[in-house]
Amino acid sequence: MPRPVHLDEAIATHVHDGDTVALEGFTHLIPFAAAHEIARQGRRHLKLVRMTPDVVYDQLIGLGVADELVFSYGGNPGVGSLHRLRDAVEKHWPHKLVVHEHSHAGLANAYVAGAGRLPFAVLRGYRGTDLEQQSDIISRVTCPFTGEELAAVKAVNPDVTVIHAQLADPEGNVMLWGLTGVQREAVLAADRAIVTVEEIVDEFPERTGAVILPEWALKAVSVVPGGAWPSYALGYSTRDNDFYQQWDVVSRDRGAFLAWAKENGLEAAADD
Amino acid sequence: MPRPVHLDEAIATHVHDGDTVALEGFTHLIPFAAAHEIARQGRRHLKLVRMTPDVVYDQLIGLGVADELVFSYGGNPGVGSLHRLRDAVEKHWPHKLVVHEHSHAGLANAYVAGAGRLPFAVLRGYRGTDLEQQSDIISRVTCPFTGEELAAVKAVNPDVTVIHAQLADPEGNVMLWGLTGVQREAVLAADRAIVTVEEIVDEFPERTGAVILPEWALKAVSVVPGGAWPSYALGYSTRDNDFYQQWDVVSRDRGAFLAWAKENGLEAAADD
Amino acid sequence: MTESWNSADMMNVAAARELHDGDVCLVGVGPPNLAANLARHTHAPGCRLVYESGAIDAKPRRLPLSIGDDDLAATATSVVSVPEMFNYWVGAGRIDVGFLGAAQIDRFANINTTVIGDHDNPKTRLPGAGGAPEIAANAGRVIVIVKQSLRTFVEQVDFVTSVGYGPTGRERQAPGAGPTLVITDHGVLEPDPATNELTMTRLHPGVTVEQARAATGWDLKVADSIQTVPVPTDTELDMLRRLRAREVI
Amino acid sequence: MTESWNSADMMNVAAARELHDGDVCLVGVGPPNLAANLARHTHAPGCRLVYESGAIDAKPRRLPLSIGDDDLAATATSVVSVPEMFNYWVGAGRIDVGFLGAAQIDRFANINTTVIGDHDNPKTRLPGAGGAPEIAANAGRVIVIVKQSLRTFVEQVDFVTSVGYGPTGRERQAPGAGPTLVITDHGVLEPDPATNELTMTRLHPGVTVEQARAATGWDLKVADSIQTVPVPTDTELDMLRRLRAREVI
Repeated sequence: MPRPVHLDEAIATHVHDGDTVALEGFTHLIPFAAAHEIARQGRRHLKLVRMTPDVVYDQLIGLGVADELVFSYGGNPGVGSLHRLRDAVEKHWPHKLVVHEHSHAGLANAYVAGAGRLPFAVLRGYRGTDLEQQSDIISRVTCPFTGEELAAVKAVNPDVTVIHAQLADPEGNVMLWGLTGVQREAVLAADRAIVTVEEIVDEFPERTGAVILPEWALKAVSVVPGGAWPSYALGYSTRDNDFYQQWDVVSRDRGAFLAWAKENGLEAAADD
Repeated sequence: MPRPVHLDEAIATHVHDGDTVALEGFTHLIPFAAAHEIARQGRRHLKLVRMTPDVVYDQLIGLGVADELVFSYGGNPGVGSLHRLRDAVEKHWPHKLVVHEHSHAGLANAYVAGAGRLPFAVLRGYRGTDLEQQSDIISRVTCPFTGEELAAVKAVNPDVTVIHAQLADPEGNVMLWGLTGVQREAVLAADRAIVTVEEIVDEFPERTGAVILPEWALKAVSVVPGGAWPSYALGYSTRDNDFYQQWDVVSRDRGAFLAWAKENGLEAAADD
Repeated sequence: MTESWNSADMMNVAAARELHDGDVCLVGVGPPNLAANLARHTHAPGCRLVYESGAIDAKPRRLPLSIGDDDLAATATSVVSVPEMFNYWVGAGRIDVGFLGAAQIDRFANINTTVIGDHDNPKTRLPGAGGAPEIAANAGRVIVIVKQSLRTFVEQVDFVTSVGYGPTGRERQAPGAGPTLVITDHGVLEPDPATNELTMTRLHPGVTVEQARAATGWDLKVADSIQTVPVPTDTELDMLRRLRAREVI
Repeated sequence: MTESWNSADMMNVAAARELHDGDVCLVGVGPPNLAANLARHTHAPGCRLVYESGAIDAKPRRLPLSIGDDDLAATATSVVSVPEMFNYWVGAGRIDVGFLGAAQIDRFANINTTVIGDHDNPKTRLPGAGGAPEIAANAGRVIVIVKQSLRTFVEQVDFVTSVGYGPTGRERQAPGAGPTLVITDHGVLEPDPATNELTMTRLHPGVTVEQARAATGWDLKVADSIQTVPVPTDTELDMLRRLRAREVI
């Protein structure tokens, strides 16, 4: 089913205004090229989900793509703040961003529940934190055997999940390895999954720790070499740490950010 | 910590009368050699846990090792009945065996909860079945977000889990691949884990789908080539289908079974 | 020349025919294994075989002897753990067709594979649930393959291991459609659209309604316009025999 | 010859010294990363570094730039998914020592990394929870590394992201022991055994009690017999600089 399609076609077909969209990749294999295509096509009012918003969502938020954000850690890893995220939350620029904050364990388990099509997941956490005040996504359940009270998180089921992977095979099966984060769950929790890959090979190599997703669990596969830049794809590229450092400068200032967007053909939207 | 020890020492140190013991390996990598050592050392009153009791537990049950059995499918795969299991349940020979029957999904999730040190797990299943009458291990919970009622299973946390794997490295880390079943969860749910391996290698090869368990999560590693016979270790051996067929004949008859046990140095215990 | 065949062949062939190209099919031991592989090697080369042992898209080169056959892992697109298989694939409703067997089945397709007799003092201890309860609940549709006899087709099952349509046919609460077909050595039964009562809708060639009734422990409902299942083709029979001989195909 | 050092060096060295050989240590970005790798390359070569990105027993050859550094997966004994990391390793209590940072911390070691100001209209939106709430709850012991100032050591945190000992020091309900040490650029604080109130038990060389009090937003409790932390050794300082320079070690 997912014979390679161009990325613009994959995004146009599967990502719609107002969708809940997860672009996953925990510190590795972050689908930047797909994110840029979503911005380029002018999608609006997205509810973005991602454990670590990272620079990729800082860009989308600054570009006005998102109305809401579900996340668990919103920093520029190893650098500092995400200035576009902060500007949207603190000063509502380019418009207000509503945030839903999980812990890593909480959001990871929300995807786990989503992948299993269960309405919630149970974990040992959150207890006594103010995060529990978000009662629409975090609650408690009582163990029917021991009476112990535990945390419950509401399942996350994105309309669309996008990930970047190293390989696809000619049938459209996909393989990723290295730090594979929560991608398996994010893909299986979604209604529609799109994967960009570095390349297509006849046969997958042996790779300890690899995740393989069968083509029938995916909607589209696009070949986008370097699609994770400035993050990295193990075996193909290394993280462009300079870009992450420079982003701190570019993103601090609205004008510099807008200039960056224009230069890269990612027009920041007039706010609506 | 788990520098290779002889199997007899591993079993003597870690498996005690009355323990809850899980020998896992779903149709592959079944730890037969360790099971035989448990019988040889005369362990009694064990509560055995295993998704698929298979011939390995048929032997242990016939030898009088077990008082209770937690399981989800008790057949001789591809052949028929487990006659020693049936004799123990139906005729109390060599003594009564109390059985707790899960579905595969239920027992797998009971190990998942155990591995995460949670008291229970949630799944979509069991509803309307008579299996639900076992209210000490199967119950229901209500989703705090949607109100939906789901099945809950009580966690399984064995005192000891034993598995067979292909490889250990010099530090005692363990690697297994092929059908890896529920072994990761069974090991991590246990208080103490013992692993028999085919061999020790300096460095692990790349193997897609492999499970690697760090040495500090294990109590003992023993080198037992062929330790899964008559089941198999992918890359090392193939399943001895003839043995599984012959077992149907041997195990049908108490006398034939006792003769087999004696021949193999696995004295069936006088019942106590 | 038409090869000869028996009722077991017919049952397997009839089951295989119900698999469609592209179906994701959860395969168990025994007849389902034979039927699914027969389908894949005849009319449904694109059906996807999933084994509860963890193999997704297994393409066994010869008939697997058990669901743990080494050929399954070797030829699968992906091998996953058993918890992942049940949570993310079976439980999540990604299986289009699940095959089940039965030691007892009642008129509302409730299935017993646990005990004959009393649960705590059984006459016969059966293998137990396995993956069946969740397959019965969550597969898009369920095909039961079982020989029809007074021993298996009973008024009331001794124990409900897997739910069909519930005690009176109206209690099913599950994401999947339930047992939409029961394929026996006599023919095919389907739940009545209004009542979910299993109704004989097709007979295998040479089988009579009277024979089917005599092999059923309740007053068997028969469709007004009962069909006859087409005889096995030579292609089907030939492949069935090659699979049983465990030829590499 | 003794090398010169500053308060940040002292803080990292003091943190590193708290790791013991054999400890399973969950490492976060920033100072914890530096401290854990310093420990591993000095007195605790057998400590096991776990990164929440999925790397178990990572042995990075140079200081990782982030928890997603490619050297982590390449040198780890095992790489697991993020759900597995949190469910089977962190949540299950397999972590002996967790390091945490803080934007605000109160006298009962409750931690805020979410917002400064009102939650819905914050003055400063901070990065958020990350792995901290479950590390705080489930690690055997927690070491907080944070610079001591009126901005960070506050009478009341604006938001409780991770629980120390609760609002009055008596509300902790979690498997782990909680924050047993808070290591700052001024010295070390430990919860009072009776009340769980953070108590200054050690000062870094050259730091006075008055300086520590002036950097604390509540009436700081000081141990009767306050100790002085030994100055960094040349070995420690040398390794700290090599790690910061990202030398391959």
